[in-house]
Amino acid sequence: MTSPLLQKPSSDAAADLLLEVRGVAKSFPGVKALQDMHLTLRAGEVLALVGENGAGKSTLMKLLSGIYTPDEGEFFVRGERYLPSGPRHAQAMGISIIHQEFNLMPDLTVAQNIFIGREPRSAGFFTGDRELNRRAAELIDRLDLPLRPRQVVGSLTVAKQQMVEIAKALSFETTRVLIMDEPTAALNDAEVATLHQLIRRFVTPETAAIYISHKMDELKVISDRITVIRDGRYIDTLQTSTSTMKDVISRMVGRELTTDARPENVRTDRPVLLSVRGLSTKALLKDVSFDLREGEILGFAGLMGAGRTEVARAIVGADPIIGGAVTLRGAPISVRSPAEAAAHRIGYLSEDRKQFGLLLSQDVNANIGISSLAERFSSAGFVKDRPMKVKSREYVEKLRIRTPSILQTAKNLSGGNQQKVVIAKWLLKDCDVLIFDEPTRGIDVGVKEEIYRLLNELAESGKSIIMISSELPEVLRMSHRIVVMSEGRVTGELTAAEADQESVMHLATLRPDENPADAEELGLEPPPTEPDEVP
Amino acid sequence: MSTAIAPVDAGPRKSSDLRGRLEQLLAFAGLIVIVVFFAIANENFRTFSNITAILFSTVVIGILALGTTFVIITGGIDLSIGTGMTLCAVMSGVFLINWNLPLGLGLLLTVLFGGLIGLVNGFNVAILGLPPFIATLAMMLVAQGLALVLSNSAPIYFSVLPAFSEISTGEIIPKVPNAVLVLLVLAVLAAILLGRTLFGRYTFSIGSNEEATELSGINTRKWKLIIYTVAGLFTGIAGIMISARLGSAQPATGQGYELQAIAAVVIGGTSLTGGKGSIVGTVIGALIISVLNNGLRIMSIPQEWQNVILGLVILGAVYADMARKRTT
Amino acid sequence: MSTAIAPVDAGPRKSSDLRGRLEQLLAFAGLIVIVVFFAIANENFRTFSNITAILFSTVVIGILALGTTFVIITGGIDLSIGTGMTLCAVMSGVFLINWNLPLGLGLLLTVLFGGLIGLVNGFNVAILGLPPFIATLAMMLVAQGLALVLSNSAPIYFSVLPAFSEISTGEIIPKVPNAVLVLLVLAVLAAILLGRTLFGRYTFSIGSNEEATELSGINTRKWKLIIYTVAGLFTGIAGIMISARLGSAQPATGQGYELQAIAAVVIGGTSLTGGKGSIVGTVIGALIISVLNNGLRIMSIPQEWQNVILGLVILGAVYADMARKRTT
Amino acid sequence: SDSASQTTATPPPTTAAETSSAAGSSDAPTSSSEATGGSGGSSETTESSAGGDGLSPTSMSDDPKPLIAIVSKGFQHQFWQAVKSGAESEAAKLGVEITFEGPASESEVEAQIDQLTQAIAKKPAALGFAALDSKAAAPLLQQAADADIPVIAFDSGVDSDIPLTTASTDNKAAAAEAAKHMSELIGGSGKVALVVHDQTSASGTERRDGFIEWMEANAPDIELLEPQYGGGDQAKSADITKSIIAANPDIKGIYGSNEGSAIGVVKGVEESGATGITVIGFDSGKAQIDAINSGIMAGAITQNPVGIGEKTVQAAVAALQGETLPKIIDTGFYWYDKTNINEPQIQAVLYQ
Ligand SMILES: Nc1ncnc2c1ncn2[C@@H]1O[C@H](COP(=O)(O)OP(=O)(O)OP(=O)(O)O)[C@@H](O)[C@H]1O
Ligand SMILES: Nc1ncnc2c1ncn2[C@@H]1O[C@H](COP(=O)(O)OP(=O)(O)OP(=O)(O)O)[C@@H](O)[C@H]1O
Ligand SMILES: [Mg+2]
Ligand SMILES: [Mg+2]
Repeated sequence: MTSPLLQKPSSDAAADLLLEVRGVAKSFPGVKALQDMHLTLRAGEVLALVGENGAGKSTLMKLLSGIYTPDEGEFFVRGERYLPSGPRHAQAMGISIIHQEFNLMPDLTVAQNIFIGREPRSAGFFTGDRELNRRAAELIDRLDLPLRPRQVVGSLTVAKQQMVEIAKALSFETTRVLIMDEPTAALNDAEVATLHQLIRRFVTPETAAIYISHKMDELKVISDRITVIRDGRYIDTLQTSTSTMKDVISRMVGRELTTDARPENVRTDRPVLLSVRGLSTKALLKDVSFDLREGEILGFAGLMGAGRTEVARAIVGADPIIGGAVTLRGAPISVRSPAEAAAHRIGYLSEDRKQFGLLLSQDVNANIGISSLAERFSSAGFVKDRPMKVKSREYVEKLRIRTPSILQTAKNLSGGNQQKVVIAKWLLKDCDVLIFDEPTRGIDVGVKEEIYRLLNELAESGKSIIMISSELPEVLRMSHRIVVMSEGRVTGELTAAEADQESVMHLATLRPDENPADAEELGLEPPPTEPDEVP
Repeated sequence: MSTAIAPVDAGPRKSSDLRGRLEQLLAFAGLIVIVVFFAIANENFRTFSNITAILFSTVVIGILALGTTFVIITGGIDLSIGTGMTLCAVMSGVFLINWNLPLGLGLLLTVLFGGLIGLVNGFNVAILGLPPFIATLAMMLVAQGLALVLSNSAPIYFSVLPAFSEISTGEIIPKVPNAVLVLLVLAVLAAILLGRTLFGRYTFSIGSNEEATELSGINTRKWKLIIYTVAGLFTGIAGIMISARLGSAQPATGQGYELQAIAAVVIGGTSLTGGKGSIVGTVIGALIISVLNNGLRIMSIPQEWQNVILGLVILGAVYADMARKRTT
Repeated sequence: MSTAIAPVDAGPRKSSDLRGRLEQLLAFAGLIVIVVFFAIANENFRTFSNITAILFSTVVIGILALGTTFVIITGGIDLSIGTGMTLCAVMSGVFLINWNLPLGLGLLLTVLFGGLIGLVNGFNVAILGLPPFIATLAMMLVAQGLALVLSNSAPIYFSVLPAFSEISTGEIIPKVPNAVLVLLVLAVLAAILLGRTLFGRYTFSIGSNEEATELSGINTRKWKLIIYTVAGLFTGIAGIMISARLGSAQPATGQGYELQAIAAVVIGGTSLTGGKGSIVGTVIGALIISVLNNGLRIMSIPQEWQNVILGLVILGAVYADMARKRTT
Repeated sequence: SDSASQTTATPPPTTAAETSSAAGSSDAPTSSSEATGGSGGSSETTESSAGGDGLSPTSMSDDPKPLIAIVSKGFQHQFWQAVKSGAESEAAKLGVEITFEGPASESEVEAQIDQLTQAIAKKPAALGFAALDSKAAAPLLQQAADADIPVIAFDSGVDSDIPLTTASTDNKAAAAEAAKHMSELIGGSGKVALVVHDQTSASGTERRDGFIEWMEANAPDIELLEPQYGGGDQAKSADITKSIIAANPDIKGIYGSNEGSAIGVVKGVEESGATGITVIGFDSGKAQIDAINSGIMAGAITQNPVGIGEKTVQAAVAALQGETLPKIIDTGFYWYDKTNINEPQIQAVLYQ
């Protein structure tokens, strides 16, 4: 078929077209990541790019920045043919890309990361650190980000690292095209709003942005047009204003999706399985208490840095605690390591899949099996490979993990599929308490539903789940009860019936007035400077 | 491509298995090229007795390399294997000659002593959290000193115990020194350990991402302790093999063996950053080194040139292997 | 708000700088404890001449360690510095004695020759993509062989060139051998290079995340080439310093120096996995080793025990340093 | 550098005719005479005749030159290079081919065994061998004997009946000679230190023990410090020497047991700025000769490494001719100092 895009652009249209992708194809061993891909980006617009996990979105972005070279097809920038030789070339052409996987140097500071390769110099060879930090401070100030120039990036949370990436991309004066690959995967609603503001400020009649996301709600808010791809092929481009999300999703997954209703019944009749009392840590947590019942999904809501992750890590013994007690089925337990937690059948899925979740250099099979190897797939210390592989394949199918085989190296999977692998690992291990920290981060809508279904099934079968999520709709939809945290404390607990956006956000932004010192420690601005803008 | 869905599942699996095997076979390529070159260049090289001589000379380094493969796959390093081996050799002398223990018991204690060295390394690395380089460097120095102290700086001779030397130089299979069999058996054992057991799986996953492994509910400290201990057991066996070969425990040898063993492991394709490696590779790496040494000597290359050529050939072999992997 | 920006910005910076400096000062802790111990235990230790003797004995290892700090911060390793130094020493003999070049030119060529060794390492690592361990191990062997070949396996004496020895043993400052000054100057230079220049910044960046650095538009290959070359320049200087001290180029020494230099770097807190490290740390690491060696000898500890104690003290010092960092 | 030495079954040192005649100076191998029984008076004549005339160049011309594979205890160091050059020049003279190999240090017993294995695999006409540890080499020597390859031991004895002869010096006696001179030079009392190159190899232990034993027996007023080991590395030996001087400001004499140790001691004394310390070395080399000429070193013991190499090849060729060889060929050792260093017979055994 001849798409209008394939016609030679008229000179008028060429001025309008900032970026064009024509008939691009790219294969990896065993995978056709892209075939006959098309895309046009007009000046002054935000183009959303959506597709299921593994559809080829990130691959396209890597082609655009010259990290990969296309097997077929060509690119045009403002009507000129463009064959990127590398990131530097892309940048010179005015294209800035925030990749899905962070490209940060954890041992360098925020300022050093932002201006890497463009350091202000003195006497040619010496670094002008004063100037560097001044510029970084200026930029951070302008973008209103909760960062400090001299913070070491490796010590920042995922969300803040994402902000460093954003600051870096926006620090180029010459950027005409800003491409963001799932920039909000690690951000909560407030930060998403800030980012959208930044994007709106960035987009002028001369510039444009490509925005990749799995969060359907924000497409409506931020994009002008939506390009849908499926299985590496161009499917359609829709005007955001004239289409519904249903249209988008059905093109994405090629079928209609049904959504289950949110749970209504509070399971007060069930016995308490895990009880946490007065949990405190040196860094952040103060007197955190809550109960988790059998068969319950307990949501944890809060702003970034509220301490939800830290609660989870403390419970499984990944971080030391300085006070508090945890009881399991009424008996006090002392968990000093994740291995001990696993022995008590408590599992933790980390929010940071790259650092704490995946064995990147191992294959899918090894990643899915690692937690359950000892108790389910071994005898006398020997691994029973066959049943292990059968199970792996089963989960690959169930979660629709897009991979040529279970022996594919995890590193070569798309971001969303990596996340699915980590989830499969914990679904396979027979845990009584599962703590899922941002489980659907980077996962497409279709599979999200599948995961929700699996979580509900688990709960039905009597397992207890703690679900930490920065996506409020998800928390509201899935949880029987919701614990809300702010600055290391529990500020409230809501049942599914009581909870809505407003009530949760109110609790999440409640600030314990008596200790500004804590806020300082977290690198947050003191309370008065951050108005409660969300409700 | 689109022939059918049914074979798609079985097909790629089998073919990738086959490809994997082919790759392993091809990994021999560098080694085979070198062997063929020497075999053509010099008739004395291709005699049966010279082949066994090459294998024999691979034994000690090979055993050390086997054990340290596990450590390197975790992303660690073990510098103590060279002098640790020497200390174990001295201990075998202490057990068998000074204390006059029965052969079997003496051997067992020696191997366990090696395990103890490894355990201490493991404790320092896994429990105290010291960098493996420092922990094992310290052990290297300590073992070196203790070997001299415990032997009074003099070799301990096993002349009264001919059975001991038989472990290395005896020939259960005619014309093949037992040492070669020991290496073979240990290599098979190590391959099973690495490829088929939980121990092996956890070795890989610790090397791939220790924090993720820990958060997957695996007691990484415990396993690292075990991994270093296993490396120590191999050190103990190497100590026995070298003193059995020499008929004496030489308290001053050993330094430098660690580098050769690590080199064998790395030439064999195991990555020092962890997460990747194989026993077959390690054996090939060890063989490459000893074939080169042997061949260059047999060809009477002047000794000052031998190292130069050795270095260049190692570069070439590893580069060729990498280039091959890149193209497939 | 706007008025407050200046002090707010300056405030934390100063305090963190101060804390950083305090930390570095505390990193001396291990060293200071050791020094104080020996000073109390033995009065001969604390003489001025013994202090300069310690510094003097640190020079060669120290210079090698300085250069290799850069390589290690990138996550690499350089095993060729020991025999590379020897080869450079031989080359200084070839230039100054055999070819009879003027002193300045000879020295310059020697340093550049060291740079050439580093450049070849850098080429193998950065351009061919060989693992640094293999690339520099091969260079270690090649350099060892070439040193023998180029010197005809005999020392080259500098007796006819007393000015050459002055580089090391002369005393511009009375009672302080020039070698110590050379080390000092090089340490300051290296510290500036690492801390204040783009070169240093990219060294850290590559070690922290090479891919991300590359994606940030930095030519990591070029910089790695330069980094290994710089390490080679230090090797060349070390070659001059050792032959100036001995008054001859000894073609058979050098092996083992690389391990000592790397140990100094790692004891100084530089991580072998890259991204972290400091020149001050390296200097402290080198001093810890030579103070221990000197002190143990001064106290007439039997030599076989010296290594045992050396190993234990290194363990202790590094452990204490880590524990301190954990609590602060 | 590393150096010469000896093994467990040391043949008694002999005063071979050649030795005494070569060292015309009164300082020549004196101490060895007392230990000698008189085992090998005839040795010199036998072997020299064997070497000299046995092979006429014509007799060899059609065949490829016979190969004599020599495996020594070292390779890189000056002492072994001198042995090698002696062997090479003699081989050229006699029309044979040689290979010369040795491990990197004298502690690498296994590496030497590998080298010996490969030397035999080359099917040489004869084998020259200096054992780091004779017991370890025993099976290989048997293999050589079974293959009718004549074996000539050199530098130190091989504890076995297989070698036809041994060309060597007595390290212990040589070290005792050094001790005797040290005692004389410092007047029989005071502190003396030893910087030894190796604490396990035969050459290291014998040069240490020979020195200590003589002192204990003959110089009761001399206080010997704990020996320190510098691996023959000049820089390390220099650092050790400075530590010794710092710890013992009243030190009277220091003995360095091989070339590297001796030069290290010289450097250490120079760098520390101490005066009045008597330094005695071992082996030769330019730096030692310079140090003796300049007076920093009082004197040194040297063996005859070039001679060892020559005699080894001579003996091997003689064996190929089917001649009988004496059990021992003593290559002698010599005391040299400022007074006799320029005498031709001393110059003949020194290497630069
Ligand atoms: N380096 C690689 N080697 C092999 N396969 C790869 C590689 N990179 C990507 N792929 C494959 O290409 C396909 C497309 O991946 P891509 O990362 O572009 O997906 P995506 O649309 O960004 O998905 P997600 O939403 O999960 O991020 C996937 O099947 C992935 O496994
Ligand atoms: N500025 C900072 N520097 C270092 N560590 C920080 C900083 N801010 C937060 N942290 C760490 O982050 C954790 C607190 O945030 P945590 O991730 O637990 O919150 P969360 O509610 O899960 O938020 P998120 O949405 O970011 O996951 C603590 O471990 C804390 O030490
Ligand atoms: Mg993606
Ligand atoms: Mg979190």
